[in-house]
Amino acid sequence: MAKLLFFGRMSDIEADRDVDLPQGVSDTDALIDWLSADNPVFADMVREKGNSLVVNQAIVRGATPISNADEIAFLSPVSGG
Amino acid sequence: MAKLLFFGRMSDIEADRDVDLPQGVSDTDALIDWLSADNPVFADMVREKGNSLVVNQAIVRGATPISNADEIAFLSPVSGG
Amino acid sequence: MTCAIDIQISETPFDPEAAQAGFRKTLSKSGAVAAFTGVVRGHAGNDQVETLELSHYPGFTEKQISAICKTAAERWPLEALLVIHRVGVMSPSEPIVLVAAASAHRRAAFEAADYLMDYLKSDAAFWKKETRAGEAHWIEPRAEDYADKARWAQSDA
Amino acid sequence: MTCAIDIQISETPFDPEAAQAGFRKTLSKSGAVAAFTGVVRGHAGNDQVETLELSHYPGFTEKQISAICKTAAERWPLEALLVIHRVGVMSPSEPIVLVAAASAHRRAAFEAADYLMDYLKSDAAFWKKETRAGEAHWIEPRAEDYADKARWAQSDA
Repeated sequence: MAKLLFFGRMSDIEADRDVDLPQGVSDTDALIDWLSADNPVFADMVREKGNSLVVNQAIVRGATPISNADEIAFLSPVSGG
Repeated sequence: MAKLLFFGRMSDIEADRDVDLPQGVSDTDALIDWLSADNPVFADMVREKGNSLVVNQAIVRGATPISNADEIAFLSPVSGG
Repeated sequence: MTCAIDIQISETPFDPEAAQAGFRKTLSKSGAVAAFTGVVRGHAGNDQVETLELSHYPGFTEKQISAICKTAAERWPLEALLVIHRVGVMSPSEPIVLVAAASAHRRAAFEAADYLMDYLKSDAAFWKKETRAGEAHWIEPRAEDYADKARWAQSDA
Repeated sequence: MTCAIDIQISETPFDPEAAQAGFRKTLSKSGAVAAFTGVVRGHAGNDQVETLELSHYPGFTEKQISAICKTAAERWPLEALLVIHRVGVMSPSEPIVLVAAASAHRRAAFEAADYLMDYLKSDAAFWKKETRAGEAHWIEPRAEDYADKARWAQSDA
């Protein structure tokens, strides 16, 4: 099972959960498309500027291979301090 | 009586004191000459860069009139904080 | 010089002055300590702030802050760095963040604390949800936060 | 905005963290507090520092610091400023100075504290005599202290 996490604004519209990635969802682009198909609000939000995608606690850019062993986190724009 | 005060390095070689200014010592230049005549170490030190002269708690530059009613302070280079 | 780095994410209120006192006790080589304390604001424009809820990404956030602190320790001669960041639900005037930097040099202490705050504002994985007049609003970085951070890149060349 | 200005010259040891806690309690509009604490250094090069004696010009020094604080309060949107400066004979690691600046804005708090420290170092009427290996030495400003202060003049234009 892959672990999906959502932070900030995105946590309002998607719940953290463990999922069994369907065949074909083998990279982060495919994961975004798969989640977007069920949630048009997420589909818009995930494409906004300032988000980050984190796989196994490391920031990734562009399509990145994923499997059921991974933790994948969607980060809305951060604001600490 | 004029009140003379010396701070920092200059306080090592001149003592704070009340003095009766002699006739002719009517400005700060004359005061410096008068004190210098008795103390050659002061004579050198008072001419070094970074000193300040303060009359009645206000910094002055150049020859400034003084009288027996005044407080005159010689400030060596400052260093706080 | 090895810089001691202490990073704490706190689920409960912390006392920034007691933390600074403890920090100062650990120092042996530093004449200068610069510190920044951030507290929950009471107003946003004309609206009264009711609560601020801060969340983070456990593990990842600490790793990020640790990396930022190590970068600061390479850039400035520091004896110690302390970062405490609250998470959870807070009320106005409660402390959110404390950054303290200790050095033999005044400028190094100031610049390191300033640098860490800029990075915490714009880079560290924290999210803020402010409730005003019963409505929750996500707070996202402002243009000036990015501009503050950009100051440091200019002298990286 | 009126800025509350508190200036204290202390003949006896003071507690910089307790002072900051008191300062923070006075605030109602500030989310940002920047503070600088200076303590007596333990070494000067290879020499151990035995004591530091700080003197000031009573009345005049306070007037100068007050003027510097007012200038800072005109330059940045500040809610409050606190300056505590020790005088007398101190031992290594004893606090010499605390400057704290509170504002709604992080940059204003940092810059005001930094500015006040630069002016205290190079302009305020304090004199430092350090005793090392039984010998007293007057400490006078270094070129870098004047350079630190000059940073602020550049943007006065």
